[in-house]
Amino acid sequence: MLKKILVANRGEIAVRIMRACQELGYEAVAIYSEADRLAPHVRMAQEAYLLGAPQISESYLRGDKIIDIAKKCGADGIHPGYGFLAENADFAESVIDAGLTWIGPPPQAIRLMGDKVAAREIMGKAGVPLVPGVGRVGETISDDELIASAHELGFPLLVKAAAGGGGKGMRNVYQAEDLPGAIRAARREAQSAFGDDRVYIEKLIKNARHIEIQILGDTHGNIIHLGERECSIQRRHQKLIEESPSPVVDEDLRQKMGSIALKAAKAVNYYSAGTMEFVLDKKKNFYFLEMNTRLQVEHAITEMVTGVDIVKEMLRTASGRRLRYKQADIKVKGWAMECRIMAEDPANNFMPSIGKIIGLTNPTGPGVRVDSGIAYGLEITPYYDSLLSKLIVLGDTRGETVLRMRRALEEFRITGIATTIPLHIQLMNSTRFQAGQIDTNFLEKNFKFNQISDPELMEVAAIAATLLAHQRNQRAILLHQGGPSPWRLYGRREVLDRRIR
Amino acid sequence: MLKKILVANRGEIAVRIMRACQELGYEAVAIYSEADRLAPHVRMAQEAYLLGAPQISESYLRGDKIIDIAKKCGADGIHPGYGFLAENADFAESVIDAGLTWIGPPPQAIRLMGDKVAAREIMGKAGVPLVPGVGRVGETISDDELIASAHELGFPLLVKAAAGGGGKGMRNVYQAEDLPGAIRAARREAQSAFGDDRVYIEKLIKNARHIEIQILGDTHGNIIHLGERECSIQRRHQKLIEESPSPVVDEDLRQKMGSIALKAAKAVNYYSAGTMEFVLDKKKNFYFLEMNTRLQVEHAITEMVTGVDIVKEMLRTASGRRLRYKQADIKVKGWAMECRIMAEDPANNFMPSIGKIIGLTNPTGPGVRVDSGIAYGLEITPYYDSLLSKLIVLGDTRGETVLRMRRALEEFRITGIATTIPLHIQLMNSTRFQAGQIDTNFLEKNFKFNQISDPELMEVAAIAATLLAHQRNQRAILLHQGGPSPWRLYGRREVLDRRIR
Amino acid sequence: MKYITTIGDAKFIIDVNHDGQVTIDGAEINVDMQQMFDSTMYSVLIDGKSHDLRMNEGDGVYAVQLSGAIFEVVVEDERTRRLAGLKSGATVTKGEIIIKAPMPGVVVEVTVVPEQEVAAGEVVLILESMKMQNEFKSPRAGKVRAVRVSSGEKINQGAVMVIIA
Amino acid sequence: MKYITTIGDAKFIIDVNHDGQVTIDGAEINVDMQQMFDSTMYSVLIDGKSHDLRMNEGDGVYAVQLSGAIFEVVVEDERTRRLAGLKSGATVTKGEIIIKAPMPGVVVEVTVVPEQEVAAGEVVLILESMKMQNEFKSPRAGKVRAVRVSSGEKINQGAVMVIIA
Repeated sequence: MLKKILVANRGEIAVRIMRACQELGYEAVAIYSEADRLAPHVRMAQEAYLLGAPQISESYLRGDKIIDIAKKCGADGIHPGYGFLAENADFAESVIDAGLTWIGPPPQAIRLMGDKVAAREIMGKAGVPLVPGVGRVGETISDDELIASAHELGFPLLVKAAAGGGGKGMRNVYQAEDLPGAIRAARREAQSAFGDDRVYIEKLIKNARHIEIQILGDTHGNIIHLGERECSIQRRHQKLIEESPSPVVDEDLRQKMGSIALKAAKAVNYYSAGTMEFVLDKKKNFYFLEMNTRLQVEHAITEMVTGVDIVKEMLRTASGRRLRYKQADIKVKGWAMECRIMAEDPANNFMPSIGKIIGLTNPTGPGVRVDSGIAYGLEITPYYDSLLSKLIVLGDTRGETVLRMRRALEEFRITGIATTIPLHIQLMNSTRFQAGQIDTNFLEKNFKFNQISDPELMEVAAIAATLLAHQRNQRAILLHQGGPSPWRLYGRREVLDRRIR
Repeated sequence: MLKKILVANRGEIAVRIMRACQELGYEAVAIYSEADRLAPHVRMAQEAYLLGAPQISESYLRGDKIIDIAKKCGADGIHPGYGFLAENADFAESVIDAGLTWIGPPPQAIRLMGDKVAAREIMGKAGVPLVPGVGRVGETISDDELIASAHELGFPLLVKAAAGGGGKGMRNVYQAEDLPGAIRAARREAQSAFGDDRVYIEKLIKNARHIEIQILGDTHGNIIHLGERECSIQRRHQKLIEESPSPVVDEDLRQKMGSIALKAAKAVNYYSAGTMEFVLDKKKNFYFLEMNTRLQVEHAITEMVTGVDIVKEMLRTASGRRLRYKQADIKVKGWAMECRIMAEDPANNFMPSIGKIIGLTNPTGPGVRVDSGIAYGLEITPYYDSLLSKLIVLGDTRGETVLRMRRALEEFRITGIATTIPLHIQLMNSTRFQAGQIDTNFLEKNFKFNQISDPELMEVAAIAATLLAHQRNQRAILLHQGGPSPWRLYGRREVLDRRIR
Repeated sequence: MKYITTIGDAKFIIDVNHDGQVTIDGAEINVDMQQMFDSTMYSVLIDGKSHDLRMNEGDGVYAVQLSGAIFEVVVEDERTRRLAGLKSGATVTKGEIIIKAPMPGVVVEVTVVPEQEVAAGEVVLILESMKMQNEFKSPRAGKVRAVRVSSGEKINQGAVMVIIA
Repeated sequence: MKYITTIGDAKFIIDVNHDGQVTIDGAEINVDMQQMFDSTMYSVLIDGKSHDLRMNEGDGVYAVQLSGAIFEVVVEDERTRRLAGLKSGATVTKGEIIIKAPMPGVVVEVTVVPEQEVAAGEVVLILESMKMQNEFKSPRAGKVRAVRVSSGEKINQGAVMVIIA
């Protein structure tokens, strides 16, 4: 039985996992970098230990230090969250070798699925449909060879890093002349993100949707799927909005994709939580993309519609307990959607935004859940992923969910930094999005940010800005009139405060 | 069809109702007193109109002004929330006479049930079991007559105001000599709260639980119940914690109480939302207490376990639409609990607390809902009810719910004023509470606040206070050493800031 | 500097030296205390244990709230002890007691009259605020010196209501 | 005082007189604007309509965010117009463009060299921050005057990266 869990992560996912620990009566141990001393995961943990400097290479990627801390403080298990060390098979093995419980899938499955080219091969052998593509296990294919093969495959196509995930090291290529540059860019990004510049190419399925199946298994061979998630709203291969169920997946397709996903998982003797990602074309043919051998960012929407607490099941099954659910217990009820709230400025080409959070109101009320890694007064630093919070909403129908999401987004107030909240509000107002007519190109092809010209809103903005300018004018005039008086000192102080905060 | 709803209330319930409006695509109109200009209900509404001075007699009780505003701004319905004008039958009639939709039960039912003595008579005739008691419809009974009857009934007993509700004008009396004082106190409170000093007496059921049944009906004669809520955790007849289901109500008893409640509701041709309150004794006999002809504070826990959005159903049925549910659709799933977060100081005899909210973190995450009327920077004034927020939690089992509630309470941070959060945390840690061994005397008889002597916590408190005192000492010494230096100015500014905020 | 810190009957000797080293009852501990942005919250790490607490100081007493507990902590060093010695003539058991309104409200009832003898814990006044009636009790036995408010009166925060001598 | 307020092509004449009366394009309106505690949020009531908005000012441009829209609002009165007249020699189309790092990061690649001609919109540099690679483009055509950073270099917020003339 587990009693004390070290959560080898930060931000919203560390908070999420600690909540599950506390609700199961386990103690949670946080690790943190120098930049994260005041972060919520440190404050809510029962224990917290410093790793080192802010850079991830000095902190959250230091598997050796993390295992050392776990042993010293008497933790009996490590949950890696996602990112950082979550899909590092060597780390998982070191955890197990140190006599600790690894709260995740078998290291061998992580290793097999971690190389996307190898994963394609295994999945193909297991009878899982694949996107046509070119790659060879364990080998670097030269740029020239890739370019030659590309002409056989035909355009458009996708250059993908063999290692890693999370949308990094990927490039869409629509015409032959862009291919050499795309290969170079993908290699560069892959090298920087994963230390491995191997890439391969795949046919790009047009008008495709990104559909994935959540898997959950125990160490006794029981494994089930929890239905699908649609994650077609992406920007540069980064998911921004996810929903479950998908507007186009019916019960029949769900069961078909689910059983293929289970077949694939069984091919690598999988247990714990994991996800099979597929592309779904307009004719509802689906093709294996990759497997994520970890808890995913978007797991919460599946929790909302199935009632299964995926993190608690990971914790329970990690200590050898049996899954609490059978396939027949899993019923999708209602409609869940997630918006990822990022520290990025949608009005400025999604430039990352840093600074202090000087105001924060999380939306609440019926059907609203926020999984968040931020707090009032927290400094957002440039060292980590820009995901601040996940806004997750459940409604009876997709229509109710979209309205509820819009209402919750309007309530969500983060001041001090720029966020993607305005983008999400505009997406909820898009009639195409409302109609569920989305694919992975939607955000970049069928939607334009900030094309709002509602005359009433413009008038409000004009009035508000003018009044603020007027107020400042008046104050400036008074400040310049002479020596200090109590009133003027007060005014000056206020100005100062505003500038500082 | 409704399009624009005026919400004749403030605080968390106004916010709750506006969320439902927005999710149904209706516009919400707020009304506010001078004290509430910056309150969340004003900020989230589409329109907002000033009523007058902070005192409720000048603002939220001004039915005439409210109807006037509704007509002028083109609202087509009024939702009264709870408290204020919600159970004022004259106001309901005026709304209807003004050609507006009253989003609540029939005025006649409000009137009949508003007089508790009259309600007892109607319920008795309809075959609903009553607590033995003494009272006469429409008449004042003299103190002497009440005292004489008391000896027939026997002690302990309860003196209750004939008018009003919400636990006001009620006194428990355990021995004859306390009766005259209790009658006087109850009359005084009733006169001040309801302008009516009539009281009656009822036998006090020992070790009783407060169990209530939620009712929901439409104008076509369809009426259903949504199971029970247990509200035994009370202080001075004010509910502090509610849960659904009750730890002692089984399916059999639920159906029995439910059908009695429906019988009672039909006796007054009820529709919209309402609640039948009962006491349940140790032998599981139950007796009618009173009917609340309005939405209740604790409605949200019923929403969590049944999946029915009570406020949306009120809005839908008010415009003549049929109830979306039949009795057979209602299934209780999971366990919900609510803690009322009040601006009261549990360490100081629950003295109301006022001041500015200088820090606010609402708990979030799986299974947590907060219905709140406060915001960062808001001034809590002495004019209104002390309810700040409702923390509502859903879990699979009562055990999970209690653990989740404790976790959420630990995350809940309100600074600037005192709140009941520490009381709730201590209650969640009480083994008797955890075991569900509660009755309406629990809080006052079987639980003692702040008897914590955990040596580790005390050591932490001692260290923290000492370090803060030390820091202040050091700063004071430096401040007294002489002329300003940059460091010292900084220190001085910090001290100033802290005092102001 | 050495402090004598008490919570009720419990007493802790806490030493904070110039390098920031801290000992409690002689045992050295590793403490990292950080004030949060809203100024009354603190994050405290003590030998790796993480505590999030709320702390307010008033009249020299630190009210510390953590994990649902509220502790009243008194911190004394040499200097504060000396000050306490000087002030001791004005403690509750001897001087006048001024009962002030902790918030604006309406006086519901004054249950005492001037010159009346009151027992410790006896109700002297009922004030309504936030829709609640709050009883104010005499903290010790004494005689009512003055009554400054009357029933039905609206009063401001800080208003003197009753004085007991 | 009279203001000429513009959002893109839309122009509003807004007059605020000494009594706080406000007219927009000649029509009188009833406005109540309140700054919230976190200082960049405002609650605005205009003829009863309630708007909750966020507003930041930078370089004389007010960024107003409401209902998911972000508007860049320019407010001019007589005085600011005069100032604008004085400053107009230094606009983007003529002077040097200094591309600074908006946040600390690692330079992934510098895609230009000094003296190179660049087109408007041409990528000059890629900076990695928050695990993302961000491209910096030249806002107009010109010649690279200086490159102050190199690939792999860690730079601080505000560091000058590239200057275009």
